[in-house]
Amino acid sequence: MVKNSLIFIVLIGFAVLLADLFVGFNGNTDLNTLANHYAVSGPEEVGSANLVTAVVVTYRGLDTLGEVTILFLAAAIVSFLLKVEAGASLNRKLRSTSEILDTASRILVPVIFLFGIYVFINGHLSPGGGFQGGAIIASGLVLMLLAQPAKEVGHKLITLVESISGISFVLIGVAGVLFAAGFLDNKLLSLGKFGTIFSAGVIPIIYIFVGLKVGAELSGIITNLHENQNEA
Amino acid sequence: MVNTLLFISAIIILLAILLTFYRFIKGPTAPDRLVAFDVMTVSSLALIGLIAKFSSRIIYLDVAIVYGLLSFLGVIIVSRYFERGL
Amino acid sequence: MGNILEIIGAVLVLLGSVFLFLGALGLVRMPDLYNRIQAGTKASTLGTFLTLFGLLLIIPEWWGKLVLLMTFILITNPVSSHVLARAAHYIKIPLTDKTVADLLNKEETTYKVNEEIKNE
Amino acid sequence: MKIKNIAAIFLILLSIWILLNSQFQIEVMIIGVILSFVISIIMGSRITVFNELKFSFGSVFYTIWYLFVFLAELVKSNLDVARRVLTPSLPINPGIIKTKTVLKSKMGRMILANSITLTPGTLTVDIEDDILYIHCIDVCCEDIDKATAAIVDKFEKILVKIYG
Repeated sequence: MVKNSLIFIVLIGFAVLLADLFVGFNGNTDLNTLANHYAVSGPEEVGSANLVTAVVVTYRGLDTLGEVTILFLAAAIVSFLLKVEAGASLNRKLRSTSEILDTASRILVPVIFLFGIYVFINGHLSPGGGFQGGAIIASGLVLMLLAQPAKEVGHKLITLVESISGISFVLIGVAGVLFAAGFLDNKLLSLGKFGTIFSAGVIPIIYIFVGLKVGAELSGIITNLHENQNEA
Repeated sequence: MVNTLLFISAIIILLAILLTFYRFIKGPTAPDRLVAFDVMTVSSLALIGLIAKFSSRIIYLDVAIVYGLLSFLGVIIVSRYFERGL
Repeated sequence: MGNILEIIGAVLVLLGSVFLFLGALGLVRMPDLYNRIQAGTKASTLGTFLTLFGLLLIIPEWWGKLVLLMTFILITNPVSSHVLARAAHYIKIPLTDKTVADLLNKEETTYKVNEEIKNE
Repeated sequence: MKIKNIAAIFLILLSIWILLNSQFQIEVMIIGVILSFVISIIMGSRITVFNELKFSFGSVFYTIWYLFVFLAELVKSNLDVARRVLTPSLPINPGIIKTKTVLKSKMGRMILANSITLTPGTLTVDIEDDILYIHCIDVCCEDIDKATAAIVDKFEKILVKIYG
């Protein structure tokens, strides 16, 4: 009884806290000068329907390159620390998966991959983008490993995708120096019609590479962690 | 008329989520909490749909899809952890 | 015509939310884990399904994503509750005292060595 | 044999792409076709569940018929649970029982198990080859044949025509 009333008190406390936040919230409707600049001139200069994407890929494109590099370093360090000897496979005793989960995962994994790709291809039109799409692709890989723990995942394919997309990202940036106004410049391709899938210059292409790279890096981390859970 | 009905439904769903929260805190075992979490997230999907209607933005449905995907994965990961299948 | 559809949709949404509420009530009232899973899964599946279907009638332009979401819930929700029930039975979460039969033999489903999984 | 599998995955992915975008511009379609093709080629060797599918006029008809049966059972099951939850004395009589299925294909068994989970008072706890262990809120009979007749048969007789 004491426990029940305690639970109720905690619940009511939560409600009071959240209600206070809710009542006290009045959204800041005026933009400051910087935000105003992006909001007004962003669509014309960049041609992206999603302003956040315009800031992330064009105005702050170098930062994105840095973030991808940090993620790459993290993946490289994880795979360095958790190095598996060649030929050593899993020697844990696992409970087998139920047949239903196995079948369901086989149907769902390609669907999740497709959805991840949808998220980063439409990064300049709708919420999401390279990082989110990459994370969704990696979660599809998690489902695959959950259903079939003993399956081998191709490290070579992951590394290949990762390197190619990283190099292409930098090459597009360099092409911006050669053929347009500067490194990672957006006007390398024409801006296209606002709001369609082929618009916003090179943003979709950069986001495809960012998404593939992030997905490959996270998948690499997950497979490395998975293969190193040997029973001591 | 329509909006009033939708608003009432949103409040009922909120009450339902509050009830599942009770089970979530009380337990008594970890799988009980996991069931509560599962029901809570699936109810939130309906709530996200209603919020998308209120603010008439279809992009919230993308959020709902990702949320449903993550809750499905979360429940399966934790259950596989319980039965030592991870 | 559109107006009637909207009202039917709103009533469906309301019905769905009532089912969600009943499911949550079942989650609180049922005596053991397995009965809670039963009440929770069925009610949350149908409740969310009806709510999204009602929205589909109110805003027909959103059909694509709503249909996708409904199919997704119909496939994943029973799978996740099955996996959870299987795990719970394996780690011997007790059934309620009212239980009349338990024919699932626990000794049959012991650990399987990975080699067996590999030769699928 | 293999082409049928890849074609099925391709069609499913393409229809999901159309549902996601819900617009029929030519560029979107081209991207969708390319993407679905690449994914279905890459994943085709892993996913073999569609090999057992039978494409025919009859299977389409039975799929629609199955959906109707299933939705009716879903509504019935919710009313049943609601009645039990709202009764103050909580009339339940739970237990785990065995049933048997004749379905051979993995896909058919998954749909059967999911349908059982979503219908009145039953929840699939475990599956071993053709034995399904089912948790019932209201145990009707502990005998395996009677339980099969009560729970499994109404779905199985339709599914057997689609998946064999």
